[in-house]
Amino acid sequence: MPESTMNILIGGEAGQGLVTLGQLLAKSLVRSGYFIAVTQGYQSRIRGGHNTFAIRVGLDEVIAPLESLDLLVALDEDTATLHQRELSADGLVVIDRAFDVDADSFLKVPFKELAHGRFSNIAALGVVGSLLGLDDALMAKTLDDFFGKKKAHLAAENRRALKAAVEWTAAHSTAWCKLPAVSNPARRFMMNGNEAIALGAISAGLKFYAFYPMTPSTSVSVNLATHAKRMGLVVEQAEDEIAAINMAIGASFAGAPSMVGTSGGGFALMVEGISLAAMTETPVVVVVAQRPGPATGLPTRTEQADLELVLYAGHGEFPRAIFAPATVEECFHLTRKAFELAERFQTPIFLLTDQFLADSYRTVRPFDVENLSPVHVGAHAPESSPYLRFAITESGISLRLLPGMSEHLVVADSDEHTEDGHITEDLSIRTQMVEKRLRKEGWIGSLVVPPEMQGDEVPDLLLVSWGSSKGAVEETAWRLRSAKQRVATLHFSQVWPLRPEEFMRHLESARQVVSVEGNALGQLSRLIRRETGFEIKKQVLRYDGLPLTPESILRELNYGNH
Amino acid sequence: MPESTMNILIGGEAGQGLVTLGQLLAKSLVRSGYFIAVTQGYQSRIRGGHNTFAIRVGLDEVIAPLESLDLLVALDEDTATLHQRELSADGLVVIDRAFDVDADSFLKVPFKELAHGRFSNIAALGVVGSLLGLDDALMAKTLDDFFGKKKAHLAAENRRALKAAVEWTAAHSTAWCKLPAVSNPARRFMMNGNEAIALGAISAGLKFYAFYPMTPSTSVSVNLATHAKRMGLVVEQAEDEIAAINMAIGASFAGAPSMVGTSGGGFALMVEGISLAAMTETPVVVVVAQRPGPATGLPTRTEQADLELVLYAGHGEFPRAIFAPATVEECFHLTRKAFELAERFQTPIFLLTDQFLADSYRTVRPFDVENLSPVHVGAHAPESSPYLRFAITESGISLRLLPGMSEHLVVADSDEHTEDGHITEDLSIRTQMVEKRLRKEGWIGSLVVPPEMQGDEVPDLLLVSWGSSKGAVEETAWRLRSAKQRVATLHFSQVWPLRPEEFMRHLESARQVVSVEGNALGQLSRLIRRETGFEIKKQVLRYDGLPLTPESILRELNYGNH
Amino acid sequence: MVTIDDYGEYETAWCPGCGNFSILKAVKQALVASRLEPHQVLFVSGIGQAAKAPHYLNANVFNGLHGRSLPVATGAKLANPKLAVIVESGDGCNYGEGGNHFLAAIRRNIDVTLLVHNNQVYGLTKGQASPTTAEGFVTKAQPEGVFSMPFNPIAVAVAMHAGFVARGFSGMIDHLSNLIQQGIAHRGLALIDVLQPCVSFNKVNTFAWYKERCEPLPPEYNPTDWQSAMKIACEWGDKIPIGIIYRNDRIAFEEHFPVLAQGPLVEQDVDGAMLKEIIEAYV
Amino acid sequence: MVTIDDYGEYETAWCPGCGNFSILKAVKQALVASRLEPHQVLFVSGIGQAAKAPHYLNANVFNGLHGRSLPVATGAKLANPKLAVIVESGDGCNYGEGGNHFLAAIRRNIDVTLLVHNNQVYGLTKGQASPTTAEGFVTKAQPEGVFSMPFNPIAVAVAMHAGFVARGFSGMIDHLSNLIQQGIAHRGLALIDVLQPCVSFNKVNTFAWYKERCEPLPPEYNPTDWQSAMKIACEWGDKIPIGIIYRNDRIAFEEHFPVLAQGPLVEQDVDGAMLKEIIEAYV
Ligand SMILES: Cc1ncc(C[n+]2csc(CCOP(=O)(O)OP(=O)(O)O)c2C)c(N)n1
Ligand SMILES: Cc1ncc(C[n+]2csc(CCOP(=O)(O)OP(=O)(O)O)c2C)c(N)n1
Ligand code: SF4
Ligand code: SF4
Ligand SMILES: [Mg+2]
Ligand SMILES: [Mg+2]
Repeated sequence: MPESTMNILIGGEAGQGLVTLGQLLAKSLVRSGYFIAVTQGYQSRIRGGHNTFAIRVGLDEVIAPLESLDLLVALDEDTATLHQRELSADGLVVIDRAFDVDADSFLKVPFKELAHGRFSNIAALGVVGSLLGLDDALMAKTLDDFFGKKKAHLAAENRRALKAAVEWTAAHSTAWCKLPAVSNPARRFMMNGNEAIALGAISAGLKFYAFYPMTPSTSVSVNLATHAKRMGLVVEQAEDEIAAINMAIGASFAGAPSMVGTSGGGFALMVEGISLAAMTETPVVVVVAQRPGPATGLPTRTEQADLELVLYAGHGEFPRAIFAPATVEECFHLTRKAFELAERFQTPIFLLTDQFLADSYRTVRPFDVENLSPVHVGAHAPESSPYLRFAITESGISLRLLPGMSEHLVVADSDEHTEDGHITEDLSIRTQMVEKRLRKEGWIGSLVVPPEMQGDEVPDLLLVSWGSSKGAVEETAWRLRSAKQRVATLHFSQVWPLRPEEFMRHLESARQVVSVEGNALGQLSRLIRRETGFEIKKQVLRYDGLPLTPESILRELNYGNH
Repeated sequence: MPESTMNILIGGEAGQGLVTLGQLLAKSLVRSGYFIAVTQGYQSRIRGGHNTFAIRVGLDEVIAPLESLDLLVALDEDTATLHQRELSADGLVVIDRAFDVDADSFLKVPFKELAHGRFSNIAALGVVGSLLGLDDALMAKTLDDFFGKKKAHLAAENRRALKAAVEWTAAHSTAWCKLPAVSNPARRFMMNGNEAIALGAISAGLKFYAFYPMTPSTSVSVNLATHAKRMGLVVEQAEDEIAAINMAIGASFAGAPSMVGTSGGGFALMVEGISLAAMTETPVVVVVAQRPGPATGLPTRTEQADLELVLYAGHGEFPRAIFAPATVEECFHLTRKAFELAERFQTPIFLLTDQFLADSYRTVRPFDVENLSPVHVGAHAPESSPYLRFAITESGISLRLLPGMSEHLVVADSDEHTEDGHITEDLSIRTQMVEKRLRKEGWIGSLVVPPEMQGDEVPDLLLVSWGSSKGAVEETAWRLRSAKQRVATLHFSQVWPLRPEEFMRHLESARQVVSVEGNALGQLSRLIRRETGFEIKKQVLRYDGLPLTPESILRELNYGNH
Repeated sequence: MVTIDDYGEYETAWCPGCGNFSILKAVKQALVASRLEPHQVLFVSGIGQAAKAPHYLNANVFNGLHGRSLPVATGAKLANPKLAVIVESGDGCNYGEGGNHFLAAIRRNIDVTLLVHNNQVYGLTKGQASPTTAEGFVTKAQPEGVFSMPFNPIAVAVAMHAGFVARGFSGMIDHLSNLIQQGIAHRGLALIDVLQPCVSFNKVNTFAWYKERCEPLPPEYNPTDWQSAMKIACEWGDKIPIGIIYRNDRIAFEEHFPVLAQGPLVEQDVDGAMLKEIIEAYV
Repeated sequence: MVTIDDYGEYETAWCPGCGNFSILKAVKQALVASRLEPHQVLFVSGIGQAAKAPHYLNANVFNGLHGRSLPVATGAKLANPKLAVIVESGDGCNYGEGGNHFLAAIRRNIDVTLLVHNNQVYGLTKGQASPTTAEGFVTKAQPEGVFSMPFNPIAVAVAMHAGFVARGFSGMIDHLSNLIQQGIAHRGLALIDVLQPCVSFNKVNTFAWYKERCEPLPPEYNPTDWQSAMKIACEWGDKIPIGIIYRNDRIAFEEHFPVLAQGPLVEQDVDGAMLKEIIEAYV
C-alpha cells in the first residue's frame, strides 16, 4: 500500500521548535489511527542551520522514508528553497506569510499573528493538522499531554495558538486533500528506536546502564535515566566510554543485567573492554548506534558502516552475536533477546542500529507487557565445593554464581585462567579454555533470528539488506513487483552468526542478487562471501549520511523514477 | 638443509641469567659463521617460574623453531624434568652437578666451583661453547663486548669463569659432536624482530615514536629510546595508548615520520585514533606485536589472532595496508615500506608481528645502509592560494603541506570536511570525500608485496601461511618433499590488501589446500574466502601460546613424526 | 604587522548569545598582541562547541577527537617546537574524556596554551552534566541532579605545580585576552580555564551569575606563592577569583630534547654515518 | 570468627624480597580485623605485579584490564552495595593508564577502598617509569632520565576533597594494616597509597630509602583540617609522612540511589505494573 501514503516534511532552523511540532503532529496522527514513519535530519549544532522532521503517514504500516513530498512545512525560507524540488505534482508548501517567497503551491500563513508572536510551531500544528483533517480536540489533548503538568503555564497560550490556527485554516481552506478518516482508531504507541531499546532493556531486566553521551545513542541513555528512579535502575554517566564498559562489566559480574550505549567513536574506545567481557565470560549488552565515520564524521547523520568494526572488535577470539533491528518493534524485541543471549552465553551481545532508526518515530502495536519475563541471572549455588566458575563443559557454558550471594567465591580473570578463575600460564589449560569459549558460538548459532525472505522463491532480482534499511528495500521490491518484475528481498535482522543453510538457496536461485547497504564497502556482502563463498556482484550503496529510500535504491538500480 | 641443524635449549628460572647466556651463546655462534634462529619462552613474572631460550643453529639459514632437542642446558632441575622427553636419541643434557637428577645422557658440571659461586651462566657458556667447538677467544671477546665498558669490573671475573669452564670441558670432553667448522665466517648481524623494526624505522626516517609499555612490543620502544639521542629522535612514553596514537598523529601532522608500538589490548585502545589518522589523512605506522588474547590472555606468549582486529580497526571506512613480516630481515624492510606507504598514501599502515618473531634472534646478512633512503615528508608549497589540504584528486591523494613550514595554512578535521579541511555538513561533499579516501586503496593494492609461492606449481598439497609462521611451514613442506610428496607453500607477508590475481591460480591448481595459522579461527582463510570465494577447507591451527613448528604442523597433518 | 583582520571573521555554528563569541574575540586579540602570524600558530581542538572555535579564525588547525587534543598538541609541539600551539576545547573534552591527558600534560609541562571553554555542561550533545557541573544540577540525563562533586581544574593544577594556572571569564574580554597573551608567552603548559555561559543548556551559571561573582585578583596578589595559590584555587562561591592564580618557572618539556633546539624534526636529516655505526654494533 | 587462615596462603609469582608480600599480609590482617569473611569481600584489580595480589588470598576476585579496576569496582559496588569492594593495583595501573578513573572515583566518592601498591615503577613490564617515578630516574625506556614531574596522588586527592586519603609503607605492616582497616570502615572512596620497594627495578627507592624517611603522623595531627592536609600532602623528601592525611564525611556515591538501600540489584524484581504504566505513556 505504499502509494496511498502522504509524506510531510517540516524544515527549519534548530531552535525553532521544529522537533516539538513534528512530535505533536506525529502523535496526533498516531492517535487518529494512522501509521507513521519519521525521518529526522539535523545538524551538529544547537541553534540555526537546517533541520528536518519528515513524517510519512498512511492507513497501513509505513515501512520506509520517502524523498518525494506531499506537504512541505517551511519554518524558514531555506526550507522552501531547498526542498521545493522534492514536492510532488499536487504538493503543497505551508509557509509563514512574512517570507518573501511565493508560488502557486504555497499556503501562506500569518503565523506570528495566530501565535501572538510566540509558538509559531504550535500554530503550524493547527494549520497542518487541519489540512490533514485531524480532530481539533484530539490535537488539543495531545498538546496538553505533551506539555504536561510541568509546563502547565504554557498550556493555555498554546491552546489559543492552536485554536486560532485551526480557525484560520477552516476560513482559508484550500482544495488540498485530507487524509482518509480512520474510524475507531486502535490504541497504539508512538515510539522511536532508542525508546524501544530502553523499554526492551527494562522489560528484560536491565538494572545497570552506563554511558558517555554520544549522538545518536544518547536518547537511549536519557530514556533510561528518565525511568531509572521508578524502575529501580542504576544509570550512570561515566567519565569516558572505557569506564562505561568496564562499569557495566563490574555491575554484571556482581549480578545486575547491564548495558552500555554508544556510537562508533565511543565504541572504538570500548574495544578492549569487549574482549574483557568475553574473557571473563561476563554478560553485557552493547548498543552501537551508527553514524557516518571515519572519526567524528557526520555526527548527526546515519550510516551502516560499523558492522565489521563490531564483528571483529576485541583482541583475541571469542563468541558474540550481533542484532541489527529493522524496525522499532524489533528494537524492543531484539534488545530483549540480546539480554537473554548475554545471560545464557555469558559473552558480549550487540545491538547495531543507526541514527535513522534511533530517531525514527513509528506507530507501534502495543506490547504484551504482562508476558515479557525478565532474564534470570546467575545459577543456584552448587552444594559441593570448590566452585569452578569456568568449569569446562561440553556446551562451553559454566555455572555462573554471583560474588557475595553465597559462600562460594567467584573469581574471574582477564588473564588466561584455570577452571576456578585463577591466573595460569599452563598452555594445555589455555587450549582447553580457548575451545570452551568458542564452543559457545556454535550454540549461539543454533538460535539465530533467520533472515526473512519475501517475494518470489525464484526471483529475477533478489535484494539483500540488513538493519534499518529493510523497509526501503521491501518497498522497492513492492514497487518493482507492481511493475511486473519478479523481485524478492532477503533481510537480516541478525548479522552474526550467520547460518548459510537458512539463506543459501535463496541467493543461489535468484537470477541476480543485489545487496543494498548504507555503507561504501558492502560490508554484509563481504561477510556473506566469507561465510558462504557466494559473491554478491552488484551493490547499491549509500554513504552520504541519509537513510536509504525506495527512490535512491531505484535510481541506483537504474529503474528511474518508479 | 634443516636436518643438519642442531637445536639447543637453555631452561631455568627468570633471574638466573638465562637470557644473557642465550644471547652470548647465540652471538658467539653468529660470529663463528653459523645461522641461528632463537625462540624465547618466558612467563609473566620477573623471578622464578620456567623460562626457555632455544637456539637452533646450522650452516645455512635456519628458518623455523624445532621441538626436538639435541642439547639441553638445564639451569634448574625443572628444566631437565620438563624437557627431557624432547631430547633426540643422541641428545645431551648439561646440568649442574649439584642437582639430584641423572641419566646416561647427562653431563654434570660443577658450575659453582667453575664460577666461584657466581656467574654460573657464564660457566655454562664456556661448557656449551666448548662442546659445540667454538673458539675460546671468540667467546671471550663476545663476553667483553657484551658487558662493555660499563660493567668492566665484571669482565675479569667473567673471563675467569669462562676459562675455567672451557678447561673443565676439555678435560672432561665427552664424545658429543661439535658443529662443523666454518672457515672465514662472514660478517653478519644477530638481531631480533623488534630490533629490526626499530632500525628499519630509523632508516626510513622515523623522528617521533610514542608508546605505552606492553609485552611483546616493549623492546621496539626500548631500542628506539636507546638510539634516540644519537639519531635525533623524540621517543616518548605516553600516559596511555590513546595518548600514544594521538601524539603520533600530532607529530606526523607537524612533519615528523611517526610510529607507535603496542600489542592487542593496547591496540584496542588505539582503534579510535586509527580512524582519526585515516580521516585527517595523517601518515602513521602502527606496530602490533601479537600475543594470545582475549583480554590479558597470555601476555608473554605468541599468537596470530589479531589480523581481523587490525584489518577492521576504526569506525567508518578507509584504506590501510597490513604487513606481516615473516623474518627478521622482513621486519626491517617491511617497516621501511610501511613508512613509504604511510607518507605516500597519508593513512595508517600496520606491521603485524608476534612475540615469537619479536624475540627471535636470527643471523642476518648486513643491510646496505648507504642505499637506504629515508622517506620524503610533505610536498612543496604551491605558489597559489588558497591551499587545499584535501583537494579531491583522481588518485585520492592530496598535496600535503606541513603547518608552520610555509605561509599556507594547514587545516585538518576529524569531522567530514571541505577540500580546505574545514568542518562541513554538506552531504554531496561527504560523498566525494568518502570516494576520494577509498580511491587510495586501489593504489595501495597495486603495490602489494605479492605472496610467495614455493615448490611444485601443481602440488598435491598447498600450505598457506602468513607472518612469522613462514619458516615452520616451508620446513614442513621441505620435509614432505623429502618424503617424495608434491607439496608447495604460499606465504603472505602482506595480508592486506590482497590481490587475488596473484595467488588464485595456486589455490585452484592444488589438489588440497591447507592453511596454517597461529590462531583458532583461521583468520587468513576467512579473509581469502571473503576476497576470492575460495574456501580453504582444512586448517592447521595453533593457539596454545607457542609458535608453529614443523613437528606441530606435521602432527596436525597426520604425517606423524617426520 | 599582524592585525586582527589577518585572523578573519567567519560565520559560526554557535547559538546567539553564547559565551564562545567573546572568547574567540579575546583569542584573536591575544594573537595580535603576541605578534603571531596565522601560519605560526597551530590550534588543536577536540569535539564540542568550544572545539569548533579554531574553524572560525585563520591559523593552522588540527581538530581531532573528543578528549584527545592535548596528546595531539604534545606530538605536534615535539615535532615542531617553533609552532605556537594552542589547545582550545571544552570542559567535557579536557576534564572528562581527556582527564588523563590533562594530568600528563601538567606533569610534562609541555609548552602549550590550554584554553578550556568551561560552560559547566556538555553543550554539543545537548546539556548533560560535565565534570565541572555543580552538584545537584538537573539535566535530562541527570534527572535527580548531579551526584558527583565538581572537578576543580585550578585546584588540581596548582596541587600538581602546573607552570601557569589562570582563570578567565568570557564576559571580560580584555582581561581574558591578556591572560591568553601571557599564557602564550609562558614557556610550558599554560592552563586558562575560561568561564563561559551556555545560553542553551546552563540556566544556572549564566552570564549574570558569572558577572556578579568574577573578580580579578588584586594587583598585589603574588601568583608565585604556592600556599596562597592553593587557597585561591579553592575559592568558588559568591566570589570567584579570576586572573593568574599560580605560576612557576619549571623547564618546558621540549627543552629536554637537545634535538629540538635545532628546530622542526622534519628539517633534520637522518645521520647516515651514525645509523651505520648503530647497525654495525649488531655484528 | 574469621581468622587469618580463612584467607589462605598461596604461592606467588613475585620476586623474593618484594614489598608486595608485606602488603598482602597487611591486607589479610585488616580483613580479619574488619571481621569480614572471604565471601563478603570483592577484590578488583588491574594488571601488574600488584594486581596479582588478589589471587593470593581467598575472596571474590575480578582481575580485569590494566588501568580499569576503578570502573569495574564502581559497577560492582553499584550492583551490590553489600560487598566490601577493594581495589588493589599498581601505581602505573591507577595513576597512569587509569588516571581518568582515579579523578572520577574521587569525585563520585564511591565506597571502595583503593589500595595502590606504589613502587614508583612499572614492575611487570620490566622497569619503565611510572607516573610516580622521580624526575631524572634512569630506565631502559628513559635512558636520559625521566623528564616529567612525578604525580603526587595524595596532593591531588586532597585538592579534590577526597573523603579519605592515606599513605602507608609496606615496611610497617601493622601501621599499614590499620590504615587499610580504617579505609574499609570509611564510607566512601578511601585512597591508601602504599610505598612498596621493588627489588628488581627500583634501586633508588629501596626498602632502606623508605624506611629512613617514612614517619607516622603524630597522634595530634588532625586529618580533617584541609589546609594542613594540603601541606602534609606535599611533603616528600627526607621525611615522608605516613598515616591518614585527610578525611571528611562526604556522602558515599551509592547512597544517592534509593534503590540500593534495598540491597543487591539482582534481588530486585522488575516492577511489572510500573513498567506497564511507563510503556502505556507512549500511547
Ligand atoms: C569518543 C567520543 N565520545 C563522545 C562524543 C560525543 N561528544 C561530542 S561533544 C561532547 C561533549 C562536549 O562537551 P564540552 O567538551 O564541554 O564542549 P561544549 O560543547 O560544552 O563546548 C560529547 C560527549 C564524541 N564525539 N566522541
Ligand atoms: C592496555 C594495556 N597496556 C599495557 C599493558 C602492559 N602492562 C602490564 S602491567 C603494566 C605496568 C604495571 O605497572 P604498575 O601498575 O605500577 O604495577 P607493578 O607491576 O609495578 O606492580 C603494563 C604497562 C597492559 N596489560 N594493558
Ligand atoms: S549550546 Fe551552549 S555552548 Fe553550545 S553554542 Fe549554544 S550556547 Fe554556546
Ligand atoms: S618486579 Fe618488583 S614489584 Fe614485581 S614482584 Fe619483583 S620486586 Fe615486586
Ligand atoms: Mg562544555
Ligand atoms: Mg608499579
